[in-house]
Amino acid sequence: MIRVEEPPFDVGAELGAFGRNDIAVGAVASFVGYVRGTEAGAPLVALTLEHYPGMTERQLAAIEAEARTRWPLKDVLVIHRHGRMLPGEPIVLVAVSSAHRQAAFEACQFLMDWLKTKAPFWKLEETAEGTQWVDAKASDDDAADRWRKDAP
Amino acid sequence: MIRVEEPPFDVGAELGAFGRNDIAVGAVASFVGYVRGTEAGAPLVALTLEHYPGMTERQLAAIEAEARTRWPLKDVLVIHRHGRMLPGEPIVLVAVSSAHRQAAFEACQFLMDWLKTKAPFWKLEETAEGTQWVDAKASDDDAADRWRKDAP
Amino acid sequence: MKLRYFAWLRTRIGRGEEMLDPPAEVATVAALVAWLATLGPGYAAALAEPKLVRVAVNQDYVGPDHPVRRGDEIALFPPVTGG
Amino acid sequence: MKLRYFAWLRTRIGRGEEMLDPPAEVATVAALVAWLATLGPGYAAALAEPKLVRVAVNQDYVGPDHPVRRGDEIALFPPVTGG
Repeated sequence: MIRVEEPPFDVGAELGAFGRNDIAVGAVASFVGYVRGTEAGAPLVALTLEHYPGMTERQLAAIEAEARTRWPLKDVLVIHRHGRMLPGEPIVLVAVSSAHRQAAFEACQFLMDWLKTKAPFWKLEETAEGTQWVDAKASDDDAADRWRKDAP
Repeated sequence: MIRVEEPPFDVGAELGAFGRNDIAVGAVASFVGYVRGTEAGAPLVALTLEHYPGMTERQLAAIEAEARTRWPLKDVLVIHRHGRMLPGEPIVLVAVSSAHRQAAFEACQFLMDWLKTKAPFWKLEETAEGTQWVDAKASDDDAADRWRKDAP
Repeated sequence: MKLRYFAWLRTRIGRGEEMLDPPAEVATVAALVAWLATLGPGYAAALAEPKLVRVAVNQDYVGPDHPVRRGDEIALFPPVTGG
Repeated sequence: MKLRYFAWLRTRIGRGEEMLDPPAEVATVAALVAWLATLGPGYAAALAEPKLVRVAVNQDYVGPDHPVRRGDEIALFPPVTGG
């Protein structure tokens, strides 16, 4: 399931319920990204996530579909917030269930890596000095490139 | 923190609270292992985890310490149950927090892989046909071997 | 066609979306970006480094040679930074 | 020395722990395992495949050449299957 929404979500409630409907689930891997209190040493006042409504959901659904072709997954949950959020609040949650742990781990990491480079979100940081758009990281491209299936 | 205990734990409560005490946490990766309802096609009645009290805690603490030398981690939580448990119940939880996602993901996977091959737990499966000790998997050894630091 | 701008492309151009009717010879993404850069100083600043500009046509990522047509929704934005 | 057995080693040997006093020439883990295998049919069955037997001395994994001493806590068990 893909959810793109503005209000903070309840990490414990989401992860406590995830994957519990299927007795064949042996493994749940999850990731939660939080707003850090400092960026490059300066205290962060807030983080605002802009996104491209419509394309966001479309890209996230495509990323989930791709993960399901690569690993035998049971449930997939992606929650990504947009709008303004404060330090300590969750930004994104990805959870994956499978019969076995390796599939769950790999798919969870794949979903995060692809989401970071394909889902149309942009971070705007707000500090005492003002606001600044966050630059894309080369390390995120590298992480996503690990999952490329090159033709032989 | 290492916890070796018998009663079921509350996955939502554990993961909802984890890493929330530190505003420098940007990433939480976690894994939960559950008792599956079938093993090799046969319905599972229960799973009993035997362990070596004392050595278990010692090995898990050593595994956490090793992870902390390899990645810049904030919190680490390992909960591993022993005793008899029913399908759908959680067996093990590993959660790792860090400033960034790559460290959290890798450390979480490392902890599970090493735990699978070093922590003295043994699974006894109970089906309608009786009980049977679970054999160790070569794939678990392979997974753990990925993290070996061979001398150059 | 409908143009949409996000993040610092939006703030430099000064609007989030607009309807535009480029000349007929503007038939590809690359040509569209080049034409947009001539529309004013905000556009020129936003599009000064074309390699930092990502383009989606009808909500799918496309490359510079992709055709653009009347009726398309075309979005320009910097490399994404979500998650 | 104190011996401890786990999982199917325990069920085959028929007890979880015992105090034993092996002869003085039993000075290593390998020698101890060989000597234990002579104590009875349960021991022999449990230790029939020494490569399936893991050994911890004082709660640390050790290899076959590790010394064993009076006062040690020595545990024998199959490859672990937790998690």
